[in-house]
Amino acid sequence: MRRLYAILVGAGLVYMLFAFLGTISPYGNVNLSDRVSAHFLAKDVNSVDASKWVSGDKQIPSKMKVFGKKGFEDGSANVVTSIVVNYRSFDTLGEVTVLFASAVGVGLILGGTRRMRYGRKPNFILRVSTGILLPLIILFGVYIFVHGHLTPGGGFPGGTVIAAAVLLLYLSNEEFSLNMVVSKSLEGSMGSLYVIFGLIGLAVGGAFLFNFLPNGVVGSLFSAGVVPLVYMTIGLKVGSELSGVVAEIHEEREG
Amino acid sequence: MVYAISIILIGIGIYGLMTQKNLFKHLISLSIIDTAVNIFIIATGYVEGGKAPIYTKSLPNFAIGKFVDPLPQALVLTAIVIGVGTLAVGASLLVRIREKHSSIDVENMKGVEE
Amino acid sequence: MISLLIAIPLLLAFVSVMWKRISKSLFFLAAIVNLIILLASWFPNGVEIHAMGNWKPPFGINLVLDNASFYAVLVVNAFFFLVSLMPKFVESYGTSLMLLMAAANGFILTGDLFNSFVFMEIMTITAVTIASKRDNFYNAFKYLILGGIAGSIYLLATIFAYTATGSLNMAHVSMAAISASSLIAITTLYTIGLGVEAKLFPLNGWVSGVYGGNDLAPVILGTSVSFAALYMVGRLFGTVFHGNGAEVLYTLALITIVAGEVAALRQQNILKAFAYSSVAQAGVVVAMISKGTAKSMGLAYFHLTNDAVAKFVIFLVAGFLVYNYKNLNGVFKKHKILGASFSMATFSLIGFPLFAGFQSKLRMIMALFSMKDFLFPAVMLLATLIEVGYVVRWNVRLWFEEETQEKAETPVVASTIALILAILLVAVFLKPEIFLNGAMKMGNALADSKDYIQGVLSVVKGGM
Amino acid sequence: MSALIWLAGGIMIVAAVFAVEAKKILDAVIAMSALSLVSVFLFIAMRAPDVAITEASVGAGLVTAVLLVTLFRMKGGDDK
Amino acid sequence: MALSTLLISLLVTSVIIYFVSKASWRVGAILNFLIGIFLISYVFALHTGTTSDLGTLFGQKLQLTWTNASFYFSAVSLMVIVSVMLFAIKWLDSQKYPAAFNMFLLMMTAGSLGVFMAADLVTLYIFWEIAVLSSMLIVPMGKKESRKAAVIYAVMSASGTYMYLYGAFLAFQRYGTLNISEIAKQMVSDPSTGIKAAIFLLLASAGIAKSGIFPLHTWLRIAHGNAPDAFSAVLSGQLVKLGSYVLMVTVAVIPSLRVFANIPFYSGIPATNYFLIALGATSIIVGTLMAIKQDDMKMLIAFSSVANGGYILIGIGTMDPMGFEGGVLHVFNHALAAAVIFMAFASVVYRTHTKKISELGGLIHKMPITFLAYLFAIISLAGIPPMSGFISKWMIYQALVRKGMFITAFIAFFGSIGSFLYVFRPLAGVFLGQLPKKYKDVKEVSPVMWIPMMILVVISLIIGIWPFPVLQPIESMRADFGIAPMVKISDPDHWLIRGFAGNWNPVLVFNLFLIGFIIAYILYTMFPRSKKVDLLAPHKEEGTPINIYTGGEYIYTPELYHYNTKFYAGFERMYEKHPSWEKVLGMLAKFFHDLGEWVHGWFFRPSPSAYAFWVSLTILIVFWVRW
Repeated sequence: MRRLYAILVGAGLVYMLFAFLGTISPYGNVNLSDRVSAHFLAKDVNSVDASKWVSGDKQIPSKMKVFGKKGFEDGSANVVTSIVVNYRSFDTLGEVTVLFASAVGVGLILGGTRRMRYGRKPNFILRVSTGILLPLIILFGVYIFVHGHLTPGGGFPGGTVIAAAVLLLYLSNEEFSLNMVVSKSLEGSMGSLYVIFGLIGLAVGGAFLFNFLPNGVVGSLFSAGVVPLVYMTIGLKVGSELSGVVAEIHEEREG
Repeated sequence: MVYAISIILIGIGIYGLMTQKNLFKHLISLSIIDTAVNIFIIATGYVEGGKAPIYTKSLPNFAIGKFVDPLPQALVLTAIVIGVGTLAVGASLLVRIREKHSSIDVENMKGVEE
Repeated sequence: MISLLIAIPLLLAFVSVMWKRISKSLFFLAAIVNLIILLASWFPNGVEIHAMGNWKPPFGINLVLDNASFYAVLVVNAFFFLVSLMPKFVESYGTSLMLLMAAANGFILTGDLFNSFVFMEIMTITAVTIASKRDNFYNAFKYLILGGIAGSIYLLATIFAYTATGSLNMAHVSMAAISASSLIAITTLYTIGLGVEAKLFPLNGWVSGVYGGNDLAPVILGTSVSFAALYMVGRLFGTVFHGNGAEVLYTLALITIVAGEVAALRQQNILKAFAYSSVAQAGVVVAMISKGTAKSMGLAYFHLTNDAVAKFVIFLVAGFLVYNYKNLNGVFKKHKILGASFSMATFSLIGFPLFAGFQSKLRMIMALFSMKDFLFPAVMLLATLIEVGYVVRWNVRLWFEEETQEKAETPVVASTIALILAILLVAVFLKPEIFLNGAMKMGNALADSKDYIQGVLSVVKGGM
Repeated sequence: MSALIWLAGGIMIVAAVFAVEAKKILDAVIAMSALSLVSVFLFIAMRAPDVAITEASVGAGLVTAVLLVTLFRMKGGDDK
Repeated sequence: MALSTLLISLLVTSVIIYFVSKASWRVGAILNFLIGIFLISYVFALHTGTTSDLGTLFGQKLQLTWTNASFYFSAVSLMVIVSVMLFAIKWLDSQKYPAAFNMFLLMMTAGSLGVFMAADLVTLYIFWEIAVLSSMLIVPMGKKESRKAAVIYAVMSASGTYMYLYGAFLAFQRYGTLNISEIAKQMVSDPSTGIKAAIFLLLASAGIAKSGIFPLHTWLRIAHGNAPDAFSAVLSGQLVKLGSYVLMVTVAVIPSLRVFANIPFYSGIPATNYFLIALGATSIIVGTLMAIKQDDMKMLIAFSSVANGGYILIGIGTMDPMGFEGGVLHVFNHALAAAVIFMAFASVVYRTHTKKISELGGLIHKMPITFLAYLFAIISLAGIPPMSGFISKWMIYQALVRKGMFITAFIAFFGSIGSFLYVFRPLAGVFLGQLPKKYKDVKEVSPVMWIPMMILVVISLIIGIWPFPVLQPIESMRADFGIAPMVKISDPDHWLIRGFAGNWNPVLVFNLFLIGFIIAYILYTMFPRSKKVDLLAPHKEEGTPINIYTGGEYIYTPELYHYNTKFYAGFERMYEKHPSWEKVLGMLAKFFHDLGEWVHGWFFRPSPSAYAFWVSLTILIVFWVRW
């Protein structure tokens, strides 16, 4: 009976969403010129007259070369990154905060009493291969977030990869225990650094999270102003944070 | 059609939340809904024939219709991470629920106050 | 300046993980700095925006400080400040509280739909963390699941708004021509997404468990967070969607009022009883907001302020009692000050004269009658009648029954705060302008979407 | 392309149903992880490489890891 | 001193009184009494027409004004309150919360005065709630049951109050003003009978709840019965009269005869008024019958208050000059009588610590002054000349008979006879009969306690002989309200009250009674006195005078053999299986509790699954409604 009701209600919900689908443009048939993202792609937000734009006068620039050029308001070749870390950097700060909040939450929920290791005999192959793979994985993670503004990826996947390395350490080495003080201070200082970047922007450019470093040539490594720096802090923060979460859940308490 | 897939996944997630008695399954269902919503969001930004919004050597020029919408992608990046945060808190709560109520099955949990 | 309201608690929260010991002091610091910032920018009387990273709206994210968001932020931060005065209460939750403070401020100030979703999620996660205090894990988990569903639906609504208008900026969404069916989709989803935080029936299943589970959660969630959530209801349905979907809100809210009060009637746990009362009051506020005029919204927030102040006192006292006494009979004989403030707060809740609740309740009824709404006052009065029943029962029980237990140590700071707030309630009765002016300004700002749109979108570059 | 997407969608739906209805929680977690992995394909098909990478590492990798670790912490959890 | 200043300073003083009483409650009580004396002199010095602003609410002026009605009701209230204040100076030493009692008593006084002064509906509401709130906080200071009593009192009072509030704002919405006389003016010209009737009945319901008229009368028994003993005197003597005042405002200040002239029901009385009269008549029946049954003396008089509230309502409801004056005069009579009776009971309880009639007896020898006070009070309450109680009842009968309302008149007569029965029960059970042994050391209460009683009794007696000082203000009130202003009823020049079917000369009647009394006293002294016999021989240790019934047999249930148990057994048996309204209301309360349980169980307690279900269902319903 419960299932029947559930199926009925679930089907109703699906029907409702299908009905709502009729109100948005069909799949793949989107006109970007109606959306703000056109200007993110063109990197010309500063030159758009917003009051005209909102009333329907879309000022889409003509076709132009972006890659390898200088002097745009934002320098990252990866437009998603430019949105994440520059145009909508505040969202990302929020996102970092979500992760931070959940790390704090996990710590508070699980924390308190004495800790004991969760024992499971690691096998030999895992241990040896970890020794070989670990530096590579960490390097890969660092690469991902350092190149976040050029290639797909960025702080979050990069940090996650680092956390995966820590997880691997936990699985392979019975004795291993993450140094909580180090990870916490890394997490805290990196988070503060992000806010401080924002505050520097406020001091220099008059707006929180203002991109206060010069943009280079689109497509080169040192190009996108604060973006690589921010991504680096995010990467380290997420890495240490998720490692902390993994460690927190992994370690067992007694009593 | 991607819309259809994601909507059906949302339906399944809700169905799972409604029928399952194991709290772990609730977490999994929630995660399914998250993923489905993410797919939905990306689908709203898809442009037929568009490319990934990254300027490269082979794709150096800006033009409307050439790229997919990057904004939903940026949003989804955030949404994914938020999902993980929720999940981590949920998982740690589950650990403690299991300790306190000796089960994570709604019907077998002990000492749940009315 | 505005961005500091979010940046400072956030920065201090990050710092506080490194120095756990001083997290309480940092929390206090953050609260007091925020209050100073707010006092410095007293009622802007216009729309002041702060474009993040200097990306002008509707392209970038912007914070909006108008009379509405100012009043909401002021109230929210004031409550956080009060909590921060009680270090015993905060325990190891200083970091979470700072995050919650940043999130609530961000949620209120932001002018961007997706950004508000992000802040809502931070609020949910930190709230869950706070809710899990005192091993209240199962209820926290329920809240998490419900909050997760609500978050997903809120996100879907945001995406629908984005596809319909091409932007996430509230001002732009507000002025954009959206087709009627699209508007229905968006507002329906927002009703549900916000309904969970705004405690609308039947989306509010988490409330009793979370508020009833420990002493910190109701004090902070029942005042600040619910104020933030209900502010958003007004902002979205009042300013952004011009009252579209208000009838649904109105109906749900009326059901909420009755359900909340009725459920409170039978509660044996004092925290839960007043948690349900908080549900009912949220219903009153939402119903009032859904009337959509400047006056009704102003009165809604006036009532909400009074309710929040009263609830702060009630939950503070009740939380202290529940976790220090097994049997609550006659405990106020030992804690006269706590008892007096509790009684005053509860009577304010009912709307007895001499207390603030009277002013708001009567004004609301008066306004509703002049709008020719005869149903809502009747429901409100019926709810008040039920409220009288349990409020008097609790008061009589806590004051007059035979006491059984030894006296616990009186919390000095908490008693002082409770007493001051209770006296504030009397002061508001005598001089309603204390809250009413701000609330009416808030109502005007929320109802005037034209001003909002102009204020946000005409800015060329975001200033301080 | 379209057929591939349908195939992926089909797999996802099956995985989702399996994740929801599986008798053992471990199976559910693995199905869930499979769902995430297939969704990575969808993201790539929709030209969202950033999302794909994040989903692969975070959604499929980390979430699964967190869930598995939780599951082991609870000594296999409660089998339904 | 302006009226508003007076009320506000009274409220502030009440808080000061609390702290003074914390140091010494006796000083607080004496201060209270002095303030009361001051208030009485103040009230008599005020001129009608004095107005004073209280503030504004939403652009509506809140005003106080002093009218003849305010004077009359305030004076009656203060008489009761001040005597209780005096009484309390001694009586409070048996109480647990003297400081709070003093504070709330003064606060309640302020609230009541405010109600009588209010010129608009909201001001009336504000002070009404202050009076209710403070009295509600005194009620639970009694014994254990009083806690529940407070809750029931609060809820029932609130149910009336909120209906009143709804009506007030309905009137505001329609007429754009809250001022009572403005509303009255506009209602006359308002063509819509339905809304007028709704406003009328909603406003009246506050009075119905407060003065214990039938559907909302049950709180009287439990609240009067369990409140602190002396406070019952205020509850029954004064607070209930707030309800009568509101009823008078709705019926007379709003000229109901003219407003509802288009719906006459019976002999010129509109349907709305007739509805109230019917409720009043029901209250008389219910109150009388229930009072006869009670063993608890305070509950007994509580039910008598229900019946007397009915008299007042009927009298005012007729809107006949005679009936109106009778009803309003009855307010005075009942206030004094009930206050004295409850104070007498308080004295008895103060000495004996029980309020069960069947546990008492023979206190006439121990507490003669209390007995005397009680005796005169019940004479007034039962409406026997020469006490003032007769006059008001007589006037009400006159009006009823003239209007040809014979059924109502019959019920009123019935209630009058019933009142002989029930007031006699405590008289016989408490003061006459055998003195239980355990009370053999009981003493008369101190003068501080009996003086207020005797003052009230003397006032009542004097008014019974010379009612014109009270009738004059009532007559000017009647003139204010425009109820047949030409008709003169009181005629002090000829020592007459002019009814339509004969006149009443109270002085003459008193002289006749006096002569009769003197003759009886002479006869009493001529015949030999009865001899007192101690009948307690074999059961000395129980102390219960039971051996007169036993023929050497041991009695296991002595209380059944007390002649006061089932005093009116035969009569009670006639309506043993009566339907209980209290149970109906209890069921209503239980319904709300069950509903709450259901809401809690279905929506708040269950697992996340159920939450998900409700969320989805809600979306679907919203979608279905809106799409």
